Amino acid sequence: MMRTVIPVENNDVLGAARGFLKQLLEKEIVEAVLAPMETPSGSVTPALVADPALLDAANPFAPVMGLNAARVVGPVSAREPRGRIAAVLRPCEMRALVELVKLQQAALEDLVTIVVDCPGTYRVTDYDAMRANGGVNQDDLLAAMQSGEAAPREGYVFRDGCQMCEKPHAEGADITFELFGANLSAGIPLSLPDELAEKLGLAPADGPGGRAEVVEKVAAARRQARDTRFSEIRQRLANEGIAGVFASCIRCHNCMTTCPICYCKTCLFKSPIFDHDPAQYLNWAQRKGAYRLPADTTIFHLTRLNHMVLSCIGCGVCSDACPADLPVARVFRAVGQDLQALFEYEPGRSVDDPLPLITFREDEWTGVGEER
Amino acid sequence: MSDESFEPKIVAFLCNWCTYTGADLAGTSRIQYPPNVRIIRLMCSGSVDPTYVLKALLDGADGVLIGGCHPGDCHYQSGNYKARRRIIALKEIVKQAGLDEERVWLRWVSASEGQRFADVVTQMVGALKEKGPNPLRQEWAV
Amino acid sequence: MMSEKSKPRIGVYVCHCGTNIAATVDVEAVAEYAQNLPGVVQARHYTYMCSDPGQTLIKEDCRALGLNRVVVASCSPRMHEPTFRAAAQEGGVNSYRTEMANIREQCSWVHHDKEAATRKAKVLVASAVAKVTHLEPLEEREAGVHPGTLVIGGGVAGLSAALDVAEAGFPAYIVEKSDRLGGHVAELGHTFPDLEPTADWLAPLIRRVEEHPAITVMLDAQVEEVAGFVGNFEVTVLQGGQAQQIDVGTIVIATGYQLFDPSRKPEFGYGRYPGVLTTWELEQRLATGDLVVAGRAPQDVAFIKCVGSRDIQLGNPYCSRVCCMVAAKQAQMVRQALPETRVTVFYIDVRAFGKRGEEFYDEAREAGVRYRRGNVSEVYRRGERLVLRVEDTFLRRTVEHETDMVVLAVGMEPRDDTGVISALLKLPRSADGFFLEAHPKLGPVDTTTNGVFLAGCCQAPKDIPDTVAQAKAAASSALIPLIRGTVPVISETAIVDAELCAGCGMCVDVCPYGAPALDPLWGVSRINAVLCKGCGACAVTCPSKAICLQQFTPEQIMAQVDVLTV
Amino acid sequence: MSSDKPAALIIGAGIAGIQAALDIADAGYPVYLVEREPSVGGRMAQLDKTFPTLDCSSCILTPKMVDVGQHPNIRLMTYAEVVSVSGEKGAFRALVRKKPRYVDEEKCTGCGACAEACRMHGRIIDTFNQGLGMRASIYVPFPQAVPLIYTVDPEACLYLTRGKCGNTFKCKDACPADAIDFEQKEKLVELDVATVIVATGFDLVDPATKPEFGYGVYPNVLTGLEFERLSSASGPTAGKIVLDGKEPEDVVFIHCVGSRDPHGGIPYCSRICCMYTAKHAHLVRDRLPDARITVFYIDMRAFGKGYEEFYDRVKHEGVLYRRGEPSEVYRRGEKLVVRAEDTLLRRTVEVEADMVVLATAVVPRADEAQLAESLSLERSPEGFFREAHPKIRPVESSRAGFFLAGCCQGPKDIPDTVAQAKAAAASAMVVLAAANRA
Amino acid sequence: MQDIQQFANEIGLDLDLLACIQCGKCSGGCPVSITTALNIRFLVYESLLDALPELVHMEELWDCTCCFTCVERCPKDVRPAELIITLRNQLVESGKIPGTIGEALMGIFRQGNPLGLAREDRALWAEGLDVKPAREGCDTLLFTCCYSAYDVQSQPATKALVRILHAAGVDLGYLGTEETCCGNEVKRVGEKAMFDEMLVEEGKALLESVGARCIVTTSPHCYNTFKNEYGLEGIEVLHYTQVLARLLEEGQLKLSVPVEKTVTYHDPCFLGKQNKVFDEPRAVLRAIPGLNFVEMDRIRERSLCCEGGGGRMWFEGTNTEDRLAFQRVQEAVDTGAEVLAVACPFCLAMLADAAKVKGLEEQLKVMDISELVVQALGDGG
Repeated sequence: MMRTVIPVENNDVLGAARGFLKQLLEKEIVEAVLAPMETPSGSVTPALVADPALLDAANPFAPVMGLNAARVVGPVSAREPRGRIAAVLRPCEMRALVELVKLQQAALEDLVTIVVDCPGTYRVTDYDAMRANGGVNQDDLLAAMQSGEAAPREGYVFRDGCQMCEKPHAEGADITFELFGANLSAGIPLSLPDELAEKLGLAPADGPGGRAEVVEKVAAARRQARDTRFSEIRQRLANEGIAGVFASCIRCHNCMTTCPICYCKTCLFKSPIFDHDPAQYLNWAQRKGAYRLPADTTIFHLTRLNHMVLSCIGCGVCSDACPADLPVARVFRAVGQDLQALFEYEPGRSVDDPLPLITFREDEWTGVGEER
Repeated sequence: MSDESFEPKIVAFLCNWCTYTGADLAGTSRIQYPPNVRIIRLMCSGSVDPTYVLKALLDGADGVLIGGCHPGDCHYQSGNYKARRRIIALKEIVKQAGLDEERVWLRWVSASEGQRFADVVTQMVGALKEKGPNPLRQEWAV
Repeated sequence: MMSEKSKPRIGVYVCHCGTNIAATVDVEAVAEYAQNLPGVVQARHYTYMCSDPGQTLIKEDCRALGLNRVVVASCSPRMHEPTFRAAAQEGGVNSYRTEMANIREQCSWVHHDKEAATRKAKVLVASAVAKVTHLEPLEEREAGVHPGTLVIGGGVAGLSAALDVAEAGFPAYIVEKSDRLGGHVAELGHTFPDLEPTADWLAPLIRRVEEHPAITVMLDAQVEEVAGFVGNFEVTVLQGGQAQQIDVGTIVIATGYQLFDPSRKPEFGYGRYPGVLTTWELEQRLATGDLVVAGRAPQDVAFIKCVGSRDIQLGNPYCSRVCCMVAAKQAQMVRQALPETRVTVFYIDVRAFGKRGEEFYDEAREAGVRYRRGNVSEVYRRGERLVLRVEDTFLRRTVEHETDMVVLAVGMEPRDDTGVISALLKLPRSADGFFLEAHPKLGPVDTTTNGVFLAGCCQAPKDIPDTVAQAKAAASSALIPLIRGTVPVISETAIVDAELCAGCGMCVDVCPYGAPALDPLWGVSRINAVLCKGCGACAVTCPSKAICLQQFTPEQIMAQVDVLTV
Repeated sequence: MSSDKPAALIIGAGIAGIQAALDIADAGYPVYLVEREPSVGGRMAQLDKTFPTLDCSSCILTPKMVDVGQHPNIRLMTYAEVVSVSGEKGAFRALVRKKPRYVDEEKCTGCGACAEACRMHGRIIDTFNQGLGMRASIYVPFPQAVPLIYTVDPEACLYLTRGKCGNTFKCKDACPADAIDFEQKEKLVELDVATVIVATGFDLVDPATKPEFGYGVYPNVLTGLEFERLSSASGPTAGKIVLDGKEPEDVVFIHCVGSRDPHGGIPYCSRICCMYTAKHAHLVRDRLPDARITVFYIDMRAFGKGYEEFYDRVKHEGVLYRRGEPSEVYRRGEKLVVRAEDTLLRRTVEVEADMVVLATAVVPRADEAQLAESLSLERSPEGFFREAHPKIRPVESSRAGFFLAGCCQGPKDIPDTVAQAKAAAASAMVVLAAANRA
Repeated sequence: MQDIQQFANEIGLDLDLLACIQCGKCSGGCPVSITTALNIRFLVYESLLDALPELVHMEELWDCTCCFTCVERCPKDVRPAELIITLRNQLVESGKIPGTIGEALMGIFRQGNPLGLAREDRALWAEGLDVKPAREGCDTLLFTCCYSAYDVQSQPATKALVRILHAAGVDLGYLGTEETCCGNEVKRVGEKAMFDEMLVEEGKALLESVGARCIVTTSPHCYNTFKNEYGLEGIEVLHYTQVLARLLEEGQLKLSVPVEKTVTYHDPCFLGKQNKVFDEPRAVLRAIPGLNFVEMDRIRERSLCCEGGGGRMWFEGTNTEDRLAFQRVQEAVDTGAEVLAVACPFCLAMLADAAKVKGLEEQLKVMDISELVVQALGDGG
């Protein structure tokens, strides 16, 4: 890996980044770039861009997250034949991508991953409101990367997932945009493989030091915020039980639909297994006196926990998508924290870490099951 | 706390080769144990889907017993090792979700351990009586 | 939703099993209860459902009432599932649409309380009905067979089994750990109950094996790995550091036993007094004619029986079956060799049960061998001689019996490497440590692993006639698939619904047999049914349940759970 | 039954014959299974539980009986006897006499209407139940019989013995299938077979040859087999251990009745009595928890897998084992008295009993000598068929191509019988395979 | 039979009469079976038959030394000696016990020792030895057998042991006059109630209150009951020979002065057979420079009982002519040993007395192992 700096002129950080992406196409390093693009109406959405000219609309720094882009990397990368693609991702999206690769829903073979340090993002609704009402403070956020004190625009908050994200920094990608600790008006520091640098004509250059410290500062604050949320949600789970916490769930499955890890074609809970006979509902109602509908809400969440929580990378889009405003991400992240610790598993870290539930060691938990 | 008249209901998922056979052996040996356990035969403890366990708990089973071969004895080589991880994960989730993970028991009982099977059931019934009924049995909003 | 055609029409059959069930469970009430369960068309009870009239009852109902599913509430499915599946099939119901409620082993035999047992039996029947409602028909399947049998162990058991297989025209491979054939028996000079020199019959047996064109003998060899299944085992044998693969259809385990080490019974002073021998050591001495102890022929020889057998404290509660006769043989031979020597056998019970066994015991006494009833407690020295301290329970007196030679009739134990073979072939062991037969009477040489059979003392102690008979029995079981040329393979395999499969490949990772693989074109999992052993590991791993194990689908099991939690 | 392959003949359809037949048939060879009784099952069908696991005999046996009845490669010939076998290994010709059942095997449905109607219903001693119950002249030996076809007992039928049964055949009138046929005659059938397995089983010594035990004098002195029927759920008392309507308080078992007794009985050990007595003692304890149970023994021979453990278990259930062979049984008031020296006490004792069970010796079948002659088989001195070599050829008989299975070669318990039957099957398969190649 | 079995279970014994197959292994190994009328196999049989004679007439019940050879060897795990303990308990309940045993029990009840000597005098042996009172806190608590404390024949061994432990730098404390009989024999003569309710209940609290890491006993009898029957929490119980062997191995105890003697060793039943401590006493003797260690024939699991256990210290037995100790000292002499080493105050008393009666005193000195070790200490002692 080589460290280098992309020059920034006239304080146009975005322009410099767009220029870099264009180079990838122009130098035929990739055939298309998957990047957040500003639509003519001003919204931001991922798009697969083949024409370098259109990359003028790309915005790798747009502080908004409607979906986890790992979900859209899958379809364009998973199977052959496929093109060579560069994908611009947030750190949480990169982690999700790693998990999806393990689940064979995406492949890294012909993919150049570009991950950008993330100061935090707004919900789509907030982002749109901000645009209509004085603009998004994207430049302020970029400027604040140096100190790590990026703050949302007054009157707005970052997404709940971002507020408790302790891994906002880019890592594990082919190309990392290392914004934390950098004075971006002086250039964008990045790391990339030597052969890519050579093709792009980039020479090694040391960026500013101190990224690690800034990242740690941001992460520490996030951890604090996270832990507060975790202890609060754990308390609620203990008191109300999961059924209580999810009492107002309407079983719309939005959390599952937006979850980058939930990769099933058809969810078990939409299959005939949970399509009960009418008489069965009556039977249950008679058995318990009453029966909550839609049915199987609690077991849906518990099973989803069971299926994916070890791989939960904490992007938090599930909460954003919930029409009932349930603390889905908090629950999943809190439960995930314990489970991941139990199996010493860090989702998104490396494609070489096996998924915990399809492997085992003979010499672990040897006392379990042998109790006399 | 314990209610003398309370008879816990235990749903047991037993592997065909070891624990189910062990339960049969308890029978052929006429070893007595409490009638609270209702057995579902599966081929391997490694095929006990956590969803089954969750369903049993949410439906109001007072206990769920998962029985398999001792480590190293799995008829399918490693099903029980995988089951061990899966059930440990499940119990953690159950606990975190505010349910009672102590109602879920994983026990290795071999085909020759009829007495152990009876002992496990006896112990489990005792422990569940101590705990009292599964509150979810009466809970309609799950 | 159920189509009209497969709409359940269930027959429920509650067995009394004589009084085995009926004495504890109110079978009539159970049948009455079953009659009202959803989908049940007919519920009956009968003394013995497994009997011909019982089965006829089921078959006739199937036809007359147009049943499409059958539930039998009786014993364990491990006992009679094949019986009732066949009966249903004959009645026109797909055999896989039968389900058993185990109300004997898991109900009537383990509960005294009649009310509770009846209640439980009802629930178990309801659970079976719930499951059978969701069962789908399956077809019987067969697989080809590698013609040949692997015999592990080259003792008398292994030799006998191999010879039968070979004589019937199939290759047999004997894998023997040591450098010679014949096992323990080759170390015996003579055999009871006729004092025949062992070599007279063993040498021709070995020669026949060695010269048989269909038998391959591999000495100094051991089985390293066994893959595959009945009819299609792939065995890796290690011989002289070289691994080679043998494909066979069946396997006979004839690994034998090891002798009890009497130093675990310190009271006998074995290893401390040169005059204390094991029966094995005396056998060697008798062969060479060297019976001298401490420089002279013994004037008194005493045998101690049950050394390492019938001993709960040692963890060997079982009888070793041969020691009584071994002692009777050696006692007679000592009398023959040294007519002036007093020979005494100390015993608890004389177990002379085999053909000509009692007569042989009679002959020993006629030959002047004294039998005294008492379990010797201790051996110590007095001057040049040894003293046995023992209560003669007929005299009701503890005596000190002075002697010159003490012979310990050591019992048999499972070999130390029983665990290795057990792990290799997934064979369970019984409480005594020997291999566990599938059923002591239904299948005394079968194991829980199809196609693997037991011969000789690896299953339990045995004398030579019983060992040979059992070895030939194992050969019979081993020959059946070879002669047929096909073996039935399980139908209850995993299947994939390609519509649901997202191609994550976790099933491929968890399957120990390599049955699932991702289709490179479609990116979905496919299962090679021949390789699938039906464990269900893939199904439980698949989050969308695109894979299901037939006969154990989520619908079926959740329907059971639903009933059982009521 | 496929006819293009060489066939095996098996004489006797007890557990040994059944097991051998199933093995050979499973391998694809045709089997003729000839049984002289109206049903297959043999002695094992008469047993209640089996030691040491206590699984019920019916539960193990009846499915195998059903299997031989239905197996496509097995031709069952019940109520038939082998008259002679000529030829040699690979090419035998057997002559089989099929006795008339006086019931058409094709028509009979086993409904039992005939037996209900029979004038002798409830008046004929039920031999299957060891005389502890009664049946009709037309009968099936037990309800689970295979085939379930009724048979007229020629020695009990009024018509067959007296030539007249009232003015009308009650049975014939009752039969809805019109199956009863008094015109049936004995039939001789010739069979070509490559090999023969002899599995004719055993008899039990007549305890009257040991008059000191008072068998036949005192109704509460039983044989072990009678006890089996008494404790069997399908027996005459439906499994209740009662004599004359009363539950015994004191039960005494006596080992080695006839066995190990060259003087008055047989010189050899019958091999199974120690364990079946232990099982009986357990069954008494199970049904009558307060009974006092004493077993008199000489040597406790618990040698098989799990047997010593079973003996340990029975002792723990409070069965008293006393060493000494009783010398005499006599009456004192309401009770019987068993007189024996308890050799561990060194004292002669009198033990009171309400029921005495004799573990009678296993002996060769009464017609073993005759069978040996007609089949040209040699016998050992004690009368059982002689094996070619006790150690390496335990199932080969003295005649090439003939093999021995089960107790016709010597006493054996069920596991050993099944193993030996399979061994005989293996030897037979070797012959069949050779004949098939030829 | 059921009565006896039930009674045995009620008093916490694992006796299993029904398991018995009358093989005679117990009676064959019973050390007093030849010299007395006691036939334990037959007692079990009579119990099974409900044919026991009246217990008061069975004086031989008191011959049992509770060596537990029968228990160790019984193939069916009947635990025959526990039948005797059971029957003794029944006798005790009805007050029918030999007078000398009654006196010993009274002594324990009143003064905390079977000798009936004054409690205040229990610590007299320690005068001048500077043993720290346990109350001041100690790592190792020395527990002296009543005989080690009071019996003049045993006291030298006790003193020697203290010197050795001090020389090895062990932080040693003792209970002084607070020390009370361990009750091992009390339990075995059938005084279950006194053992449980008085000795264990009070003794356990007392021993645990010291806060020592380990307890070292002079007697195998105290060792046995503390280790196996008291249920002491967090305290290691050791016989002194185990401590010495450990100190020697770790180099904390150094023996430099040669003791030029031929020595043999007698295994105490409560240390050897019952607790499988065979090697440590031998290791200690072998570590003594100059000492020529020889073995008798009947050793370890086959050691002959001295007849001092199971209350026999307080009851002579029905055969005073053929005492096993006579046989034992002769066996020791036959090895050519000058010293018969013992590791138990009972063995010391029984064997020393036997040597005296048999006139072997000149040839054979009966000594405790600690008395030999202290000689090898040199100045350190």
